[in-house]
Amino acid sequence: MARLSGEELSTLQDAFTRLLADKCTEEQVRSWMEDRKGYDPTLWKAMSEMGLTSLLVEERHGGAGAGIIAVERVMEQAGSALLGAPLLASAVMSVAALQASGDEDAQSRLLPQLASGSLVATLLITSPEGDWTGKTLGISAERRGDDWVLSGASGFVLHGRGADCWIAVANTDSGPALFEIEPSSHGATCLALPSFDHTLVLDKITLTDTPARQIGDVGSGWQSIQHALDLGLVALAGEQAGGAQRILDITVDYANIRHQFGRPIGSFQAVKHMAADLIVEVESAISAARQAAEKTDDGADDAPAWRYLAGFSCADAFVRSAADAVQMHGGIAFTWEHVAHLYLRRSRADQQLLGSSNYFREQYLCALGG
Amino acid sequence: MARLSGEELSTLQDAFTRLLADKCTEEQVRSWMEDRKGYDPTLWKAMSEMGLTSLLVEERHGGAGAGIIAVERVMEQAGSALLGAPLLASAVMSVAALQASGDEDAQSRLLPQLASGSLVATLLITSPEGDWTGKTLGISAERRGDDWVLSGASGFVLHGRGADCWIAVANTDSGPALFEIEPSSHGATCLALPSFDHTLVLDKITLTDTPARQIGDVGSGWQSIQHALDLGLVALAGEQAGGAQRILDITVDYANIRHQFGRPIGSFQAVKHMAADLIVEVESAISAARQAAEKTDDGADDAPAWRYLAGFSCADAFVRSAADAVQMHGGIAFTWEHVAHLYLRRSRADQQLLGSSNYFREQYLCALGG
Amino acid sequence: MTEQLPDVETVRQEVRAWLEENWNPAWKGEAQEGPNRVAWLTQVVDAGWAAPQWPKEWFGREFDDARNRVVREEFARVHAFGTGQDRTNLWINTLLAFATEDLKKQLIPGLMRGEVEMCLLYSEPGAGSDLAGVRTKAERDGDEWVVNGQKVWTSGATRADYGMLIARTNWDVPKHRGLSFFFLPMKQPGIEIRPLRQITNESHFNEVFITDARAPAANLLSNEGDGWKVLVTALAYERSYMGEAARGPRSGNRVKMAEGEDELIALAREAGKLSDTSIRQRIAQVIAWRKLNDLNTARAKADLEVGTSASIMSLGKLAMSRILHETARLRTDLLDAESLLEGSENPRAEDANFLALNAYFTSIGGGTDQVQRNIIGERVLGLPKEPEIDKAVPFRDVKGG
Amino acid sequence: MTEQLPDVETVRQEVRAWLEENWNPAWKGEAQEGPNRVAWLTQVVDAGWAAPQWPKEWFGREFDDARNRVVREEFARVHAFGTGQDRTNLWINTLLAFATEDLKKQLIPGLMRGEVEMCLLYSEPGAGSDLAGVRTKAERDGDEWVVNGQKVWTSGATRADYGMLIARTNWDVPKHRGLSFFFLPMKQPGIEIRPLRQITNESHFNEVFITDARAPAANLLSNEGDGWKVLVTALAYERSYMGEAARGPRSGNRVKMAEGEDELIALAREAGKLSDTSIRQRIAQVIAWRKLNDLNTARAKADLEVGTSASIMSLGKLAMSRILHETARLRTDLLDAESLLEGSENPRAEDANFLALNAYFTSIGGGTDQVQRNIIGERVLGLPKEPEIDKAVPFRDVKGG
Repeated sequence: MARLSGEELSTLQDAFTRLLADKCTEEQVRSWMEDRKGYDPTLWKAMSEMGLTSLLVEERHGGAGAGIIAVERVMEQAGSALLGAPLLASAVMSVAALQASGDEDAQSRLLPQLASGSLVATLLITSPEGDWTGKTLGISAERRGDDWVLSGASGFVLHGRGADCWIAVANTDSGPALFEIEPSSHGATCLALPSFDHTLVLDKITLTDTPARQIGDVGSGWQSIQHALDLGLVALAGEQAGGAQRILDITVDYANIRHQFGRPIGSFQAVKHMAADLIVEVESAISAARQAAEKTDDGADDAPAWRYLAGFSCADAFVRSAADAVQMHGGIAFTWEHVAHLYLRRSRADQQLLGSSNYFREQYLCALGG
Repeated sequence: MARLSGEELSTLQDAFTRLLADKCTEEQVRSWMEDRKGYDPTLWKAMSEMGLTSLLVEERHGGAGAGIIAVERVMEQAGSALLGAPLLASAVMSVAALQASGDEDAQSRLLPQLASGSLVATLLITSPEGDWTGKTLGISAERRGDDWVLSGASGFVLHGRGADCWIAVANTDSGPALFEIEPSSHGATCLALPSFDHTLVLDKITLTDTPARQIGDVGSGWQSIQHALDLGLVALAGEQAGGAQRILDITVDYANIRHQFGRPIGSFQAVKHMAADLIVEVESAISAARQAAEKTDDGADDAPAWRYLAGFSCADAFVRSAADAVQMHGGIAFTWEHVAHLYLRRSRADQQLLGSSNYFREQYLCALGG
Repeated sequence: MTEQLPDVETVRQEVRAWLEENWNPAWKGEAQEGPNRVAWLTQVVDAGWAAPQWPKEWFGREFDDARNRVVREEFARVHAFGTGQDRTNLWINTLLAFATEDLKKQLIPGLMRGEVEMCLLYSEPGAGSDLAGVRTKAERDGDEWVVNGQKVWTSGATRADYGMLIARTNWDVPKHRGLSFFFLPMKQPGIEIRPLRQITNESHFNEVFITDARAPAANLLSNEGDGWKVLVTALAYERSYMGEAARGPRSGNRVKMAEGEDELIALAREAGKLSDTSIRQRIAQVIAWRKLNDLNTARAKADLEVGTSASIMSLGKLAMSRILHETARLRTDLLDAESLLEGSENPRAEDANFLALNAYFTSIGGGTDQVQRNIIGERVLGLPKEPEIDKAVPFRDVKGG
Repeated sequence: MTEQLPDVETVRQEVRAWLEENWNPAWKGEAQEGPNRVAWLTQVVDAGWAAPQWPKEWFGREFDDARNRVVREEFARVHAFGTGQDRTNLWINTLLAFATEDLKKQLIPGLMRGEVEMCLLYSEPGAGSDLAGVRTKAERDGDEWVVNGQKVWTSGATRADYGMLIARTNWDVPKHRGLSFFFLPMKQPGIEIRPLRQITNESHFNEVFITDARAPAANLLSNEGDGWKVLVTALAYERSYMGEAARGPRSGNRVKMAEGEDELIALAREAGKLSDTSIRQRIAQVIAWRKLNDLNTARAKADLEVGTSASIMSLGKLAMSRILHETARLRTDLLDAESLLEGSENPRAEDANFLALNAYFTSIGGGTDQVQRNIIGERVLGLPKEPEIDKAVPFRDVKGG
């Protein structure tokens, strides 16, 4: 892997910022909210052309091989703009699962398409109850001659309805294994879940004797998923840090211009001190997300601890920033038309998306030997 | 029991307030801190003459029979003035233990003296580790013919060194029983404990084959202690509520006169809003302590829940008020000479004296069926 | 006034007998609206039970506190509504304090009978925490006032016959001194009402756009320029009546609870987290806050009745804000991934998410927590006010936005 | 200046060789005081390692950042002290920025060699958060200034040869404009030093009573009336040097910890509470805050080195305040009744209680959390300042107390 230089990263970020300012405005985000699509394919295409979908993919499969450090930075910007595109689901987590599977055939077949953005994939990880620990898988696989069929259900699938390829972890007699499913296959149905964050595309997928193609070694399926969750958590932390920073910026801007009692409200200590406390959280979130990315990229022994730390610190910082932002705005942020609740909804969703803050705090303490 | 009328209670409180203003000033409290005595016998005598030591004792034993409601109110004032006298140990908890013991003989012998304040008693409840649940008693009793001898140790004994009579709960072959011990008896030693709250007189008492007089029924000793703990908790809650209110008053007064940046510091929202949050805690503590007293006096089914609620709410309100008071005063409260840390020390002690806030929160939830 | 009042027991017998004869328990859900509401209220008014403490002129009996309480008790015993308007009718109390005799005669009967509906026209987009900074303008034109401006957070605007309006009539004096208070007729062409979509995706409130709307000169309360005084009184009435009207869950979902058990305990049990000490500590704490707030309020009311101060009355809203926000956090933490969802098929998630958003109704609406802390600090604790830079400046020169 | 600098590797070899020859590892505890301190510092100064970035006039080598860092690295490698004075010597940097040539020549050599001791005379009983409100007065009398007033929170006052003093020299201008900054000789009759007993029952600080003490006119830094400017610069030096010097437990007690394990985890295990999820969540959180604060500080320093802004540097003190207070609470909760005690026989309680009190050293000392939030809000986030009512008023008329 070749980390991007600071300069390359800046260039990429600048380009992405310009793209988001053009194609991921609040108005556009709201229109995707209404139709519950989460994003616009033309934006996705532009992102792909910019190389954003290829960051994690190795150069030999047509990717940039830039690794998780670059992904984390890019996700900060995605979070900042409330982007709902399947960057996390497809370009991060699906790619990571395939990489960890060690399945050369699947990799050369799928990674180039994922890198170019021409294929959108997503992972079926948890049973409909929502559990990212692997303890309860919702899908079982059964051999039928040389082939496999899958049955069961998976919940909280990111962009299930829009994906061209589903990658599921399913129980076999020899332990969990990965499977590739075509969404149009026999017995496969996709039900839209009513997500509280309307920019978040979540589905429940049900399979009944659905044919699937096995990936990697049978029995090691969960390790691949765990790798995807590890990188996904770092990417999500970046999204949270970026979202937290943006909603704080929005609030500080408002506190500078909104006048009450003849003064900008930001001159009142009640508002100013809330903002001061928030920037501690926001800067900490940025530190946590970037540290988790670096440690993960290094393959450091203590990388899991740093990921758990990012897992709850970034989630909590985003929720608190968005929640306090509503309070600091006052009545105007109690309206649907104001952007603050979009950040609040996203932050609440992100706090649960791959596991809860309380869960990650517990894992963190375990990782520290406690 | 005859509850005091509102007017009687007011008269008593006014008299106590005047007494405290005269004989329990900060200067006097500090002198008792230095010699670790906690109080002045002349103050105790005056309190006794005022009837404060007799409130809980039935009229037939020479008391006022005013009950725990009056005790709670009086303790508010004691807490307000950082009084270190053995009101809680002797006039509340020892009296309550004797009352619950059902031992007519011990009652007629001891209660009149406790009511008049001529005798100071204290309870030996916990092993040296500090445990108010009765799970581990530190003292064992053994029959020697018709007599009993006690051996073992008890920690965190309030006013052990100054008491004329120790009442211990000890294990017997038939379960816990109460015993009366003369401090000068064979094998009894009293070691002063270095309490963090220098106004708090705490001792560790060790007994070796010490003769003792049994009280009440063998086997029901812990029930008597539990009753003492129940009433003690209500009284302590009163002390905490009163202490919290006083340190908030002191802080508000200071915020009105201390100027920085050409303004009284209380005009800054940072200080004003801390005070506003504190008065919610302080008023809640007063409500909690008084409610616990009334429900206990009523013998209501839900009295335990209300006592637990008071147990943590009053403790936490006092600690938070005292802790924030230091912060709101700034540098001056970082000096030994300023009174704020005396309240902070007392509040931290009170928070652990009969069980911790976390313990009472847990008990509260259990009492609610959770 | 000099007549002898009937003794308390006689009052009790009379009102009890009257209720037995006239009240139909089937109507008890109609306190806010319903087909029998106006007819029933008319009966109550005519019988002199609607506001027993008021003079006969306003359908009262000139009762004292004790007798008045007996009437309330008897009504409450059978779940009847319509009495106690002397304590709860914001509109009439405001009229009685500040309106001309004509306006009182014109409006009070209909208000008491529920025939006349009202709304509040206070807040503006630019005047939220700072109500004295309103920019809606009223200008005298002969026997009328012409009103232009925009109000927000008005509930019941579409049904209302009148709105209690605070508007600026003088721009050349400091902000508190240039305000006037009106009963503005709402059914007229100059009033345009648009529903406001809330953060919770509901519409309980409206924006009201006022363009050359007209109010008769007689609908001015007190004098021109005295509007702030009228508003402060009306707000105090409102706060003392309202108590805490925080909404609970909206899903209608009921978890299985043991007798008297708290819903949070039941939810934790359902989620399999009742043995988690971290959750247990938080549930105990938030239930405690709720109980303590109830106790504080009860103590404040008791103090009020014996005539001393009721400083802690004003703490309830701030306390409730913390309770609601923490309850929402706790419910969310009990749900984990389930909280990602919403809607009637996901009632627990619907409730947690709704409460998380609707908690701001209490922490922002009717004065933010921050403004509330100012009020408590200044009025309850007696701490000094901040320097007010716009207090002495002609409003024309005050920076807004 | 125009000389060619030696290359980095040459520098490394030179300093390493020099240290090997001269440094005695047994001296490493003497950085603050000790019998060999002055002799060693003198060697370091004479060899040009004390402040390599400074000009030769001040015993420097005119090194750039990279070479300077190499010197620091080599000193750190063998735990030697005495270099880096260009980055950490508050007194000299202040002199270099504002003193006359004479005063610099007089004091800098001794300061570098540790022969001259210093203290700070800033805070006053009436000027804590509001440092510009000091009332210590300096009046010109011929070639001297005569100083009267009281300072507080001065550490090292009894050893100090000079104190950096902020005093008022003009009462007829607004507060920030009437201040002047002096190097006040401390060894003179007009200086009375009394130890201040802290909340922790220790005495690390003093009150300094100044009565007709005298400072030579040459000891004025910058100009009369420029004191605020000098002070702000000196405070900025101080903050950027100090980092976080929060004290840990004082009992010396060490709980048994596994390799690399956090002390809180070990304490919880010892208390039998490591399986309590409520305790676990809190321990994880407070460790996280500590790690994040370290990361933030490292990120800020890295930003500084590449020349961009370092706004987050100023967040550390506020963050540390929360860490210390919560750590103390947590340690207390781990102990239950044991926390009622203190003293060396009860080391865990001693630590918990000491930390609970000493946390205020961070949350109050060097600017309260509240002042710190103002600074962060205004300087980092760019929020507007509050109206400052005493800013334009002659100080004579400002209300103090």
